[in-house]
Amino acid sequence: MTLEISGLKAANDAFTLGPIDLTVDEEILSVLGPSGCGKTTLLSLVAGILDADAGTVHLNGTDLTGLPPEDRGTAYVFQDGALFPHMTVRENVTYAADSAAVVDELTETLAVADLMDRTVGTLSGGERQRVALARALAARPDALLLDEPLANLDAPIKRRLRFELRDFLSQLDIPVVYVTHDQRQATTMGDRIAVMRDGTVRQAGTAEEIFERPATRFVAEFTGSVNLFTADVLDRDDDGLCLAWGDTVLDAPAYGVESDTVWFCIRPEYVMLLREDRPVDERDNVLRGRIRRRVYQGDDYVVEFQPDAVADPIEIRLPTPVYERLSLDDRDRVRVSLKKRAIHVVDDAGVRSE
Amino acid sequence: MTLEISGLKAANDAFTLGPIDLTVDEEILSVLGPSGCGKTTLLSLVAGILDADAGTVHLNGTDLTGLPPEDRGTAYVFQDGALFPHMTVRENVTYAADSAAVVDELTETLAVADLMDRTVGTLSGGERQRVALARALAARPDALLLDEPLANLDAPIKRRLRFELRDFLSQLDIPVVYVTHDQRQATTMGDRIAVMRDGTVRQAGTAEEIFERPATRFVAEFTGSVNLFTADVLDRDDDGLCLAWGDTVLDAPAYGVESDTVWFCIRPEYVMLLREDRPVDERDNVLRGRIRRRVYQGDDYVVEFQPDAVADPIEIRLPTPVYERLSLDDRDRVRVSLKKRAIHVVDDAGVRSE
Amino acid sequence: MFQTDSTTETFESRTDWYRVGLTLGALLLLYYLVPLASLLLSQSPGAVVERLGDGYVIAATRNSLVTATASTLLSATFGLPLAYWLARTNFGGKNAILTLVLLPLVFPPIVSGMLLLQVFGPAGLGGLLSVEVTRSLVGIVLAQTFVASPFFVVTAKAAFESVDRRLEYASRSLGKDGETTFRKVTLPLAKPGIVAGLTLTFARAMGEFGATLMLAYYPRTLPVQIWQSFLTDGLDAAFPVAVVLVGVAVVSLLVINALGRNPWRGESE
Amino acid sequence: MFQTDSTTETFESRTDWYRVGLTLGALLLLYYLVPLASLLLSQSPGAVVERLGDGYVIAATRNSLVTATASTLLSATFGLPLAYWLARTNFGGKNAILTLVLLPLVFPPIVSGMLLLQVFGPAGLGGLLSVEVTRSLVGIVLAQTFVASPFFVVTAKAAFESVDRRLEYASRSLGKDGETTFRKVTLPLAKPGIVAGLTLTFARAMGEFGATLMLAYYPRTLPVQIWQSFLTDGLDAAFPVAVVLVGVAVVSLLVINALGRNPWRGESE
Repeated sequence: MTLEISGLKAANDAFTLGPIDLTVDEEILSVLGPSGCGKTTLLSLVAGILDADAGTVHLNGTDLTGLPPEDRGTAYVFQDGALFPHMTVRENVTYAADSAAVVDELTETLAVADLMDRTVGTLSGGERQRVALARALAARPDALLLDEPLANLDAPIKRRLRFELRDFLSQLDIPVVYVTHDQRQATTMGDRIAVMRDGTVRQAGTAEEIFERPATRFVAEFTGSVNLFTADVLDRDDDGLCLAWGDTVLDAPAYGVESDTVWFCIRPEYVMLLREDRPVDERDNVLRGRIRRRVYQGDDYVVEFQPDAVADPIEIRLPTPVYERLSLDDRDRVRVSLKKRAIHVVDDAGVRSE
Repeated sequence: MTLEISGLKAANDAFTLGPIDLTVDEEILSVLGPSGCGKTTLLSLVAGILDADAGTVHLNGTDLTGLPPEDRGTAYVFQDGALFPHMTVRENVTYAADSAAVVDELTETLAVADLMDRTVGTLSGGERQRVALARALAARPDALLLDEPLANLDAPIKRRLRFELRDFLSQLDIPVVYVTHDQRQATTMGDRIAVMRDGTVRQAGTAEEIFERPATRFVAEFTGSVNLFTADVLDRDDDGLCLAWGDTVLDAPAYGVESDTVWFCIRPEYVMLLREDRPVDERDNVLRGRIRRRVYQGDDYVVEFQPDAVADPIEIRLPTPVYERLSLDDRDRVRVSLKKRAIHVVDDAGVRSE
Repeated sequence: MFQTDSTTETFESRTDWYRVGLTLGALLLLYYLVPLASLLLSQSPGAVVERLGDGYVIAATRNSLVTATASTLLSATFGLPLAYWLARTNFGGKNAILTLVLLPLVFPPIVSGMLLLQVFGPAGLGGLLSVEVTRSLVGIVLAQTFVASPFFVVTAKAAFESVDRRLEYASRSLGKDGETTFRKVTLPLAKPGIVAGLTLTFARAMGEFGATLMLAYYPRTLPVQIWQSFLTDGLDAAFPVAVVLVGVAVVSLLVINALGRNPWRGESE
Repeated sequence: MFQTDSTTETFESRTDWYRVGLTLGALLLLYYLVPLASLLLSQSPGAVVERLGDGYVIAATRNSLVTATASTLLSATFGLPLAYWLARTNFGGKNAILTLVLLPLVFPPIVSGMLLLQVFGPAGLGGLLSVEVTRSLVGIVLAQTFVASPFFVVTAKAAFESVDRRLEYASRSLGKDGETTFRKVTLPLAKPGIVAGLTLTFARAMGEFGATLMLAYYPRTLPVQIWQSFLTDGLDAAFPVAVVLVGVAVVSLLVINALGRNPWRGESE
């Protein structure tokens, strides 16, 4: 089964979406983007809740254009579940089911069998989402659309459900579109990720591709590559670029970059803080500088490093045990390595498109 | 200046808060808890928006009980800023200011000087929050109450503002109460953290205390200690406990534990995956087992490890570069070390209180 | 920041302001309350009960109940689709149509009656179709429907608007068509507001006087009978009939309250 | 999941259902529209203008404008604090008080007039205080205020409820007392709804007939004059007066629309 979105466009006074082209096979596609980027509008267009101005949506070869929502076979799970408040859990789940066996199987799998006679108001956030999912799947949809299903849940439940949901959804043999603004959820849930901004898809690919080789500055920033700098190209060969950054020179991997000024980024967890005793290999882009700020975040430390040679500070993330082992609180002068293969240069197309 | 909350209680049909005792000096206290735990109710009681049933709030020695909100000197910053929509930014900020100089200084510091003639509707989420903060401080409050000020912002802005806000708030010489459900924000912003659940404070202390030595199972789970297990005490001496966990035996630090069965936890970033070539020191609680699941989260990997000797799986968090260096995808049998000092045993009081 | 003096001052002025406001509000409530109380107190129950059995009171009550029920059913039948459409459409001319619905609400009923008389009376459609409108229950129903049905449309529209649209979308994305969704999701959820709208409409129809007076003075409904009794025998004769009418109004409001969802009361409750 | 046949079938049935609903709604709209159109079409503008200059029309218009303005101002003065209190209180007896406010709305105006006559007439407070209520503008104002002021209270209450309470809390936590907060935050934000409430109240007061008829037949207001003209000279004499009255109703609704915030219209817009 395949969901094919081609040239999809919609506009109202305030906002223009598209054109959007996406193909979702029997997999989970995460759609990641900030609030107002058009994620929910995209789902609504696919589900037939909104009408597109142009473009088509095909599901298993059938053109859905003009079909009302009930004839599309696309089940939509809303952020808070949108359970019918005047029905019990059982009535919600059986609402669209064609056989009792399906209901029994789904409620068993999603662990909501014990809740069947409860009213909707008494459910917790996590239970609500599982019931909503059971209800959606009871209609035997040909595609499943999920709109931030975990957004309103508390951290521990969110963490647990994220993994459970991933296992469950990846067993379904239908296209699943999972919309979220949360980088972690997008990565955990999605076989592939599409990053949206201002109504268009800026990059689509596997999580690794997007996080390690963001196509645009926006994608880099939104996926947590907070160290994003501009530098001049001194020299280029097949093997890589030589960048002049402030008063220092960096080796970076070669990309199809032609301009003389480039943007490059490095994720904060890839910046290496070098131990005092470790010999320095200057080819590893070693910078000297001082620590400007250390912030404990519970599971890790964020260290702001000010290189001597450059005005821009670099953010470094260290897991708590690593930080403790480094005893950074005893010193403020450190050396840092920006390994060549950890540096990503945003190519010209990515810069122009913004 | 000091904000003292003593024995504060309030109840309505659905919810009981308190008794709560907290003292906030010229510092930032983060109040961390899941939705519905009473965080916002607590702020409302301090601000005089709600009336307490019992207990007192003192600010600089003045008893605030019975005073209307306008006479308390406690400025309240709401989640979305609650800016007056019929006023410009300038009118909002000068609304309660007693001098133009204060307004100029604050708008300069908070970088909203350029927005002064804009209407509220045109502001972005981050601008809105800075204006709300400027407006609150223009009233020269004796205490500042912030209710999830960053909750509605997108990830990159949230990350940036978190550090900026921290620097700004810690310069104020007044008590600041910062309410959030987000573990990271609580840790970054707060000099101290109070963890709430079901209307009461379950633990208060520095971030390190709370994250590394959670007092209850709830605090452990809510702050991300997802590896939470029960074990039997085999032996105890001054130096530590010897725990029987499944078919294995663990060394754990000594606490004031008297029961024969205990709960212990270890944060996923403290679990050490051992390299193949590393010699095994059995005193480091080494477990053998296999990897059940590997999930890429963008900035790190979550690995689910199934020890041979125990039924409970253990969650391990590895920064992406570490994960890559370990080449876990080539093998599924690994050894793991739960270092003694990384294990935290929840004492009896913490278990009984839940 | 606090000086005891200024704090006290603030308290004082706040108290003054509160007191004036509460006094004004209480006076208005008193103004609503006193006439009602006077009705209940001035009538000896015996006298009321005695009159209740009179043939003309029974006839008027029957006429009122029959016509008000018919008007309410007509309002529901024609008003429900209109209310739903108004609640859900984004059509540009919506405001013009809503104004048209509100017109009979702010229209003087007597003018409404005149207009209806012209359109449906002997000189208009009634004459054309040979239906006697001016001296029949049909005329009363026409007058009541014109005056009372906007209450239903406005209230039902608010009830439909309070139904989360996403519940309808959810139902349809589960494969249920618009009609099923309306019957099984929208209507049950809007029911309290719709019942309240029916109650208001019924009460308004029961009390309709101005338009009925113009269009169909006879057969007499309760308000017309009150007027007639007042003209012939004065206030004392009119009061027992009024008690019946007031009883209906109060029962209507009690039903609305019992349903716990008064559409006039806003979402915050 | 899709078979072409069943899809078509669903479409057909949906279309039927839509068509029936839209037809019913359109008929109701037509029922509101036709009388209004007939008024505008049946009168030759010349005849209307000619009558407009007559002394009794001018007198009635003046009486109506003076009394309706006075009633609206009274409703605002007494109703504003009540509306605010109702919007903000959690007082347990709130529902009872709200029912009391709604009572005059569903009350037949003719009964209201009777009750007011008893309380304020020669046999009641009027006689006691030697104020002539039954043949004076005072009586008209009393009748109009009783009937029309609930519109103001209900609408202003909805307007106050639409003002985010957190904005008031924010203002007070900035050190501004309740009165300042009300003047600078609540009132400006509620203004559109309050103006709409004033408009509705004014329109209702202009059109008041039943209660005025009972309490103060003279000096005549426009609705009473319409009735009088109808009784003496028939429909044709009453129509020009009606045109004046309808003009006021339409202008009122236009003002509401221009303010863009019709309290009857719900939050979704």
